[in-house]
Amino acid sequence: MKKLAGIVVFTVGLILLYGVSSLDDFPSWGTPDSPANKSPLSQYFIKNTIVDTEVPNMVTAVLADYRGYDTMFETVVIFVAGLGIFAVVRVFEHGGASRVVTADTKPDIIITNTCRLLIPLIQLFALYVLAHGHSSPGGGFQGGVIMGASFILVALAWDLDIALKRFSEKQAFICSGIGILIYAGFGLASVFLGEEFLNYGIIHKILPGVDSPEMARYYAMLGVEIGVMFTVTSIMFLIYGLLATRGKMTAGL
Amino acid sequence: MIFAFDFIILLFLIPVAIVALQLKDLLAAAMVFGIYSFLMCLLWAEMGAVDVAFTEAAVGAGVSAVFMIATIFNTKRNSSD
Amino acid sequence: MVEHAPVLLMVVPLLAAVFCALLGLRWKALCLPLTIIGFIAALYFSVITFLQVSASSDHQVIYFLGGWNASEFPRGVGIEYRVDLLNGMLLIVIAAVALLAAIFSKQFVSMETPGKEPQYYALFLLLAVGLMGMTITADAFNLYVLLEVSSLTSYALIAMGSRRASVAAFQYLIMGTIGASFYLLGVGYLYIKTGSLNMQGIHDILIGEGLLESPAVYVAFLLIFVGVWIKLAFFPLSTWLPNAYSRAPTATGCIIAPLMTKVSVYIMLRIMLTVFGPEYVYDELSWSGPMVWIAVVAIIAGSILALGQKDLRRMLSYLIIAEVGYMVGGAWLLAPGGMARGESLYSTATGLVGTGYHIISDAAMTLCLFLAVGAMIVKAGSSRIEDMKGLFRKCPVTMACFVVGALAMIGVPPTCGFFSKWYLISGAFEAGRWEFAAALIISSLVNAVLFFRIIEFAYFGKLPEVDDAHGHHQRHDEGGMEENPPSMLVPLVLASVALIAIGLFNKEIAGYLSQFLNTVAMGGQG
Amino acid sequence: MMIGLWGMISKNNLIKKLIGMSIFQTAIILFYVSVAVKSETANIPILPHHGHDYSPKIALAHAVSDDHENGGHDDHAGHQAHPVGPKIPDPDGYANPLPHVLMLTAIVVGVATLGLALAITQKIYREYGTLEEDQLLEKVRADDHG
Repeated sequence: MKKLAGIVVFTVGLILLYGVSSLDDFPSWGTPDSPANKSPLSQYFIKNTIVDTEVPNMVTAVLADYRGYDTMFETVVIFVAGLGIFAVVRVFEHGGASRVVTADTKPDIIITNTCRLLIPLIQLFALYVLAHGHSSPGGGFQGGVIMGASFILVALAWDLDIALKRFSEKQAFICSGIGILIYAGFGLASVFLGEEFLNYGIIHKILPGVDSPEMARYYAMLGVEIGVMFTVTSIMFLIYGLLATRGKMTAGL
Repeated sequence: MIFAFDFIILLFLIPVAIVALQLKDLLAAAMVFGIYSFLMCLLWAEMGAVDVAFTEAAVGAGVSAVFMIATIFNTKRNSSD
Repeated sequence: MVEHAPVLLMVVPLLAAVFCALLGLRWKALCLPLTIIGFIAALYFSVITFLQVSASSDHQVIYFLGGWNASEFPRGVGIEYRVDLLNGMLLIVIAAVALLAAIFSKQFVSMETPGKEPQYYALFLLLAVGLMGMTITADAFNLYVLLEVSSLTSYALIAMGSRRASVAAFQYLIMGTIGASFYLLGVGYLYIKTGSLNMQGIHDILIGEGLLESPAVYVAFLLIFVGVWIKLAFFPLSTWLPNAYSRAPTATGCIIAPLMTKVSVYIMLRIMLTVFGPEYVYDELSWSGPMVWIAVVAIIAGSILALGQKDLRRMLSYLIIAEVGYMVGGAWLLAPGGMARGESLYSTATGLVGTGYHIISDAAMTLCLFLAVGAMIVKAGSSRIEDMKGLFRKCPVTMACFVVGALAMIGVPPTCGFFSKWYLISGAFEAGRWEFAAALIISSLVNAVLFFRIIEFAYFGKLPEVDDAHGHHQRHDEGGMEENPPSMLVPLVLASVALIAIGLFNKEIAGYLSQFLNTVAMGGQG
Repeated sequence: MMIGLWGMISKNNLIKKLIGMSIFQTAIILFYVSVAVKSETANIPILPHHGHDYSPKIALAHAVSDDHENGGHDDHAGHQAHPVGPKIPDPDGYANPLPHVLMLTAIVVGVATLGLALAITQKIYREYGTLEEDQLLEKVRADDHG
């Protein structure tokens, strides 16, 4: 088996090297003249994001607007992971034959107090990452992961039960669903207003205080990112809870 | 965007990846995998992909290491290879 | 609303899935109706889409998500949907198969995965959403995302099953991730050479800039195809499939087995015809010789391995591997150099018509057989072939449907299996590939042996005196009938009717398919 | 990349396989990111902040005129790395944003796959009590026959 694996890996490596080997065919590292960088697509994105969407961070704009449909399914992937992990490991019987793993030490005072100090800051930072994702790196996904991590930190410093009291399993599910509904809702809103799915520009007709399609795109992207954040936050926490307790959702790490 | 710098990080990456796979102690392997993710994130940030690096820092070095450790905690810590 | 049908057919089941997961927390009984409503809506919209496609002049409907249409912006700025005659039909098939499997699953879900019905149905819906999205999208990266949606759901759905299912699911996950990663890597190579992610855009650049001889494009082709072959369980890469399919919960098997491999075959066709184009695939590469041989080996190996199986579902899984061999072989039948000689795809590609036809009919056949086997397992209490004794007397309708499915698999005239094999075999003759035709015929014979053995067991075998496994199960006397509940019978009967219907309408379907190939041959402008 | 693939195929322990899988995926992401690099000239793909003097309408006019003369930037690449005010960004001055977007999605997909795989691993451990593939396969085989 190991030899076979070695042969397979070696062959694949050779094929990959063959692909990049010939110098006149494969663009060299970091050149701005490679077909990918010279293509009208990439140039269009760099030149026009600010015109089309008023968002200085091109990555956010491309992510949430031009290729917003990908991002919607990216959120769905996260949702699927949450549902799937729940479906695979969640057990409902209480007690039972299997060994219950518990962290038998009491919450340490230094750790809990540090966390008390840190967690509000982390959550604030998560919100900042979300809201400022339009003009600096960040966005709904990163914000969501950081937010989820703050809940995980609660569970690590104290106990999962305490974390669950603040953000229960059911609430996590509901939040994750709401996230996708927000995203798809923006898409459907533009369908009902007579444009293509996820064509946010048209939303300026119903958003108060927004008069141009560009600003509508700007705000719709923010809305969509909030949806992503809802889903990611709750699913990250849910996955942690399920993995750390073997699906019992009580006690554990 | 400085080739030499990228190259140095890349040189670090390869042994770290091998070590992450060869360690018999899974917990240590997970930690080394966290280091790998962090180096990768550094590399990307240096290459100008700040958003990707940010995500990797949050996801690879943070959350997925936590998931892995949670699983290892609930299963077995040592591995045969 | 009508012009949004291509996207609504995805979004409505997606919303149904979310509501299923949310409302299911409170009211579990709502899940199944929600699922069925979602699939009926998807079916409705896919029929509308198909009608639009067949009514339009160039036989395709293009939908630009986010309104980034190709007339004002460079192609590929946004994500694009492209529905043509083949995938229009496939969408209807997916929605219909999913609907029938959902109705069928009513009995099993509460039995096999107690307490997790909402999650189950939500994943079920999302699996169908992922598959429909893979079929409809015209963007190479969007295809990857949707591929992962459908594979993650199927890993989870399989792993929900019994204890062995989790091992099978893990193997499937590793193989599936390798496949998807290869695909992603291949798309990366293509992107670096062409700078586009839109399938038609990549094709135009490949042809327009004469990149067909580039080694990077060759490597991209290789990587994408190995990735897709892992996904569609083409013979040497198919070790994960029998375990995963036969260990999955019954209802899961009923949706994954008919759809997963067929959609992957379609993806292969799409990449061959749209991304690289027939000029590259058939003329530039001269793979057609070895590929058909591998397909022959796949067919023979699948059939022989199926002969050795004692478990009914495992046997069907091996047959799927053989069927995949049919389709891949059919797709590669075209002799190299045909394009250069100026033959149009339309006149020479009976093999391709056969492949397209077989995707549709095989989805229906596999659905029918898996549903029937699921129903039989309930009655017999196990999935071993010996335990099927006397089932004809117990549940004649189920068995009648099973016989129809078996006949289709063997390829007996009024059913669809005959016509798709007919096109495949005549394609093989046209291309002068006798070995492929021979393999098809041998495999049909093997199928005949396999299924008649089961039918014989079920028809002539005596019921065992002592009921095994289910002590609580009331035993009637020898001639007593114990038919399955209507929630199982209705989809089963519909599926077998569909088998015959697809067979009877063979002229129309083949006509659509050659129309589709005609569009491809003209370059699919749009 | 090959290290990851090797780990995935040849390692015995299931968690090791998953680490290999993650390494493989990050390596692919590295490939995409390196596609986007423009070594000499490029900045991160975020436009500098602009004040109120920015007007999209002017930019739009520029965009229309700019579209007709593509490829004309080669000579003075790098000079416009920091455009100020109502100026169309120079394509050579910024890294290609598209691969970055794709890779954000790929990372997310990767972590979702990892989570699900770990869940399945836990289930396997619960059922069979081992994570070594050879022992696992033996137990599965014993199940099949017994």
